Amino acid sequence: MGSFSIFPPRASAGAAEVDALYGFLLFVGIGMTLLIFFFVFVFAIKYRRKSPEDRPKAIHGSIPLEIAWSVIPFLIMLVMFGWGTKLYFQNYSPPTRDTLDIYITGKQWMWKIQYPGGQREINELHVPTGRAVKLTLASEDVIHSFYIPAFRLKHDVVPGSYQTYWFEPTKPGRYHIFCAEYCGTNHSRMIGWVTVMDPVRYQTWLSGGNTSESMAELGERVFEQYGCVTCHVLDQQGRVPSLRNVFGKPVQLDNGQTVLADESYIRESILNPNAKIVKGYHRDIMPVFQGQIGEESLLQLIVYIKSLSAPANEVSK
Amino acid sequence: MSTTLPHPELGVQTNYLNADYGWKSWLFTTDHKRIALLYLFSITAFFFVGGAFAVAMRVNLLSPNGIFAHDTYNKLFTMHGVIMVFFFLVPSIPATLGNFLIPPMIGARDLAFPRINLLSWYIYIVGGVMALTAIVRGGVDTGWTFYAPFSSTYSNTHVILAAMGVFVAGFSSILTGLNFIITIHTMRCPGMYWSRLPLFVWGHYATALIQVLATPVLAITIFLLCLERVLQAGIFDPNLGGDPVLFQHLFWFYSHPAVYIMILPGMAVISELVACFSRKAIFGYGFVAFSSVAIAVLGFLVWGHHLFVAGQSMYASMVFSFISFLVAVPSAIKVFNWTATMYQGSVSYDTPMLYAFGFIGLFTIGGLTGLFLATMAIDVHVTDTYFVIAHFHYVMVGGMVMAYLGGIHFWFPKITGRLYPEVWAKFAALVIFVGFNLTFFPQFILGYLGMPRRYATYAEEFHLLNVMSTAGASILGIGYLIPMIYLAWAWRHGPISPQNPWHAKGLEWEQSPTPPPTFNFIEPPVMTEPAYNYSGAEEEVELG
Amino acid sequence: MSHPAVPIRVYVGVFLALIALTVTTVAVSKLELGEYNFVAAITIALVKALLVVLFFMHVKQASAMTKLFVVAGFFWMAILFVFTLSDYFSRNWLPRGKWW
Amino acid sequence: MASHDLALQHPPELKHHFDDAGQQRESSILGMWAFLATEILFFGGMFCAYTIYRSLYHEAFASTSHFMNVTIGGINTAVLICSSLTMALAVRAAQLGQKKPLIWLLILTLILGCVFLGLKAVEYHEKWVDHHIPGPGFHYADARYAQQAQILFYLYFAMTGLHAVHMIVGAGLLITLIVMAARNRFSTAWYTPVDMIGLYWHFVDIVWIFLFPLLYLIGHTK
Repeated sequence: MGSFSIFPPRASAGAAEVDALYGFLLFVGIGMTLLIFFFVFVFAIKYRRKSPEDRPKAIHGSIPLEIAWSVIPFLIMLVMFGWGTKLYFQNYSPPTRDTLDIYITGKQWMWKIQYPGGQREINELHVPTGRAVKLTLASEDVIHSFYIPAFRLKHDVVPGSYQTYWFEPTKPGRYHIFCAEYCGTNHSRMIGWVTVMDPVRYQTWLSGGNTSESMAELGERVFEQYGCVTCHVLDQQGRVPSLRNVFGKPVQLDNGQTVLADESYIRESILNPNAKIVKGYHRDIMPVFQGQIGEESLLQLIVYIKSLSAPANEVSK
Repeated sequence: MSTTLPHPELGVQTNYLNADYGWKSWLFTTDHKRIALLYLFSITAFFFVGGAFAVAMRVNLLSPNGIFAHDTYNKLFTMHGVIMVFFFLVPSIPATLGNFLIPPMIGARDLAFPRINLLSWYIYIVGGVMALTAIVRGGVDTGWTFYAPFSSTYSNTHVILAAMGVFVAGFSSILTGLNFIITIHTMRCPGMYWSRLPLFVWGHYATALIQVLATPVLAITIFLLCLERVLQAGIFDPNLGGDPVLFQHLFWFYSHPAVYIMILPGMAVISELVACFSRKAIFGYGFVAFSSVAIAVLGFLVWGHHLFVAGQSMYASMVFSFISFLVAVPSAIKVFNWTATMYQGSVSYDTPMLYAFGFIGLFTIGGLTGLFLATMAIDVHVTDTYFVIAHFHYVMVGGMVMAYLGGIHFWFPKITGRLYPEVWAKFAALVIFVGFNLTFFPQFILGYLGMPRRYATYAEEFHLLNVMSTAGASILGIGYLIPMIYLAWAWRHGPISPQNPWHAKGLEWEQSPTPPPTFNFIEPPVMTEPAYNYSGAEEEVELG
Repeated sequence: MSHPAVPIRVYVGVFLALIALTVTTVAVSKLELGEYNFVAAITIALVKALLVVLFFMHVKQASAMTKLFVVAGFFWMAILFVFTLSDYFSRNWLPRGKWW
Repeated sequence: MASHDLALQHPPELKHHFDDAGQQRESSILGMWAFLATEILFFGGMFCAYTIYRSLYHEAFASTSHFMNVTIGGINTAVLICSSLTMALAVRAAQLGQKKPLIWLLILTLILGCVFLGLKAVEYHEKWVDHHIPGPGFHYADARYAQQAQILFYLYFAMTGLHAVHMIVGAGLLITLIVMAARNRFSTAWYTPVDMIGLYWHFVDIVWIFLFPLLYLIGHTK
């Protein structure tokens, strides 16, 4: 062990911001603790019992004091609330464009990681510096939590839905991945490493892997395998909505609502197509795929649908 | 205790302990004081069972690679949590000290429903036996939170038996709370206005509100979970269309308010101790009393802060975060008022007051680290790490157990009619304080460094802090054994206590004999002065 | 009870109202009202429950404390509903505007 | 109970620790309401789960209404309302000290309760025959909604099942009351058990008042 620190490695811009907030909280917390300890000590010593007959006069309270020590802490806490909320929304709302999307599937007890280029890894995540990386998290069984202390980020990986968060790595190195939500026998072995590399070395690393097909190409195969292609003929509006240029766009539903076509929406529309019907189309045309497609194939399928909307920049290699 | 007061030989008087003999007189008693003792002994037993699991856990964590098999460790922390939360912390102060003291404090002869009181103890024992049976038959490994779908589908341990034990024990808690509420409403003696209630009673009133209103939701949640485990119909299983986050909502609707079930009675005890050992009326009585109720009510509105990273809506998280800060205000009010109570007082350093000092210090740290967890961006990093473990042990063990021990020492003469050895007691209080901090302070650092909770093995860099923590735990363990020994000794052989060894205010000391007779009072009690009238003022000014 | 006995006709009147409301709720459920079917069903059920609480359970004549207990039970159930549902209904909201 | 050292001469039904009958009655009634508040939250948790799944799986839930026996459900609602009336009248009879009407009204209430449970059993049997019991044997005609309908049936059985358990407990309590009344245990001065069990019975009725539209009448919205 090298030098001892109360901070884990700080490898992203967001981590520095969280640490700054933590520093503020520590300052306030230690300050308050010292204040209370000081008064307890001073009162305990100064007003210690001098004779068993002591009968000190009663003091029943002071409204101004009560108001002061309610309102002042509350105002300080408002700062904590505002600052913490801002950072929280920031870390959990990925930028809408130009992110490096990586797909993570948790299962007892490993992390399966897929890159858009088709590379796959187990318990190892490689990311470049200087680029917004967006993780899409899925689980095959129980709830896990994908935790990277160096980025000060985690999110539960909830089966049946996608969760996302994002970060921009700044410092090359190898950092821990932990599963932070108890998931059974080998919970504490459901760990891995995230390797942050500079962009040039990252490109070299990407090309080093033996990948035959990209995620989108794999997804296209799934698309054919499940017979999606028979109805969803590309570039053709028929009984079913076209899939081109859907991803990332708002979609009008038949109940008047508008939703954003993100990963969660596509997922729901595949597994449970009647949940949200696009305006102008009929329900009950598409079969239900709940329980039919594995999480990894589903992710590939979604990347394929994504690739139908993204102009070139999404497909690396 | 430095008391050399001449004491009347109360031992020959009839009191609740010698009014009747034989095991039947205990197991079929309806006397709230005897039921309190039944609870005291059973809770102590569970405390040491839960403590034994904690010791085993700390031993395992001496080495980064662990010592026990992973499954064993998973069962250890689950059973530690289940036993400590549901069978020690929730009933601890209310069912023992509360049960014993609320009637004499408000001038009543018993609780409103004595038979229901006894029933609640039997229910508690049935629940406890079910949980222990689950342990003996191989244990349970879901964590005390029983999160679905792991608990409902994937775990192959005795989930149903353990969960039903919790379900059953919940009804014991409900009945205790119900009894307190009705007793406090209807059984106060002449002159015992709400504005004169001891803060101990106010704290228990707030606790009882939570017990009555939150526990049924836990019961139904566990019921749905067990049914799901039998039927596999999918109500919490996403593969079948269910939503696991719903389980967390329902679970925390009880379990967050439940942490206030665990801390409010501790605060209630501390208010009594600080007033008595400072010989002062509590500073800001109205604020302290009202803050208990405010904590109880606001405590119901914050459960979502356990779900900041669980897939809850970010907007809902924002609301829950805000209210979580709000609930910190009444807690802070209490700490400030206790501190201010000592101002210009006459502070003595008897053992109960040492525990009160410990409580104020450790609860301050526990409460302030709660703000870290209410701050969403920090919570994302430290939730489900040792930071959370340290935080709630500072509140539950540093707060509640300190208050419990302080209360046990304070009312030991009342309960047993005898005095405990003061030197040993002070020594034990010191050992517990040191051991506690050494155990749990390193865990704050571990948490921010990123060590997740419920890990049987851990990364090499966390080794040093874990060893420190285990060292502290061994000191803490010894610290808890010392009071066991000298209190058991003093129960039989301690010097006879006068009626009011602390010169404390309150009906239970001033108008009820020590130890009390079966119906608490010889003459019907009357409250003739405000609470905590330590200055002996004839006419009291309007309270703040 | 500290209050005088309630005349039988009050009980019978409440009973008839309850039966009438039951028939109404079944009838209304046959109509096509969209989302309002649910609203109607819940409203009728609330009215029925209120009738039972006020008259059969004598809360109308009960002490203020009893009324407070009744209201508390329903109020806490409302807390459970409002906060849990607020999560479900806002889960798909998109973050509005930029936070950074 | 050590009652020998008690100076006060209490009437037989007044417990030793109460000052007077008024205090005792007030405690009992308030205690019953506190208990009912816990019952509200007990069922409330399930109603909350129901509301969420209904909003998520609106159509699947609606599709199950074809398999709900509205006739039996409706009759059972009427039966329970009748039993509430007889219970309310029984409390009134107790209050006025009319022993015979009290006993007969209690018996009538008990019979109506048993009718309800009998019809409930018929319904459960229908579900069994239709393979609508959640679990491995569950089968649903409309494959699109099979999983989601199973959640509804899960909630159906959990809610009506717990309600039925409350009815059975209530029936047991009624029998106790009938026996007590027959043994002249009640008087105009003391009939608290009748009053309290009445409250319980009405509460169980209220639960059903909500269960009926929520479980049986959801089909025709769209």
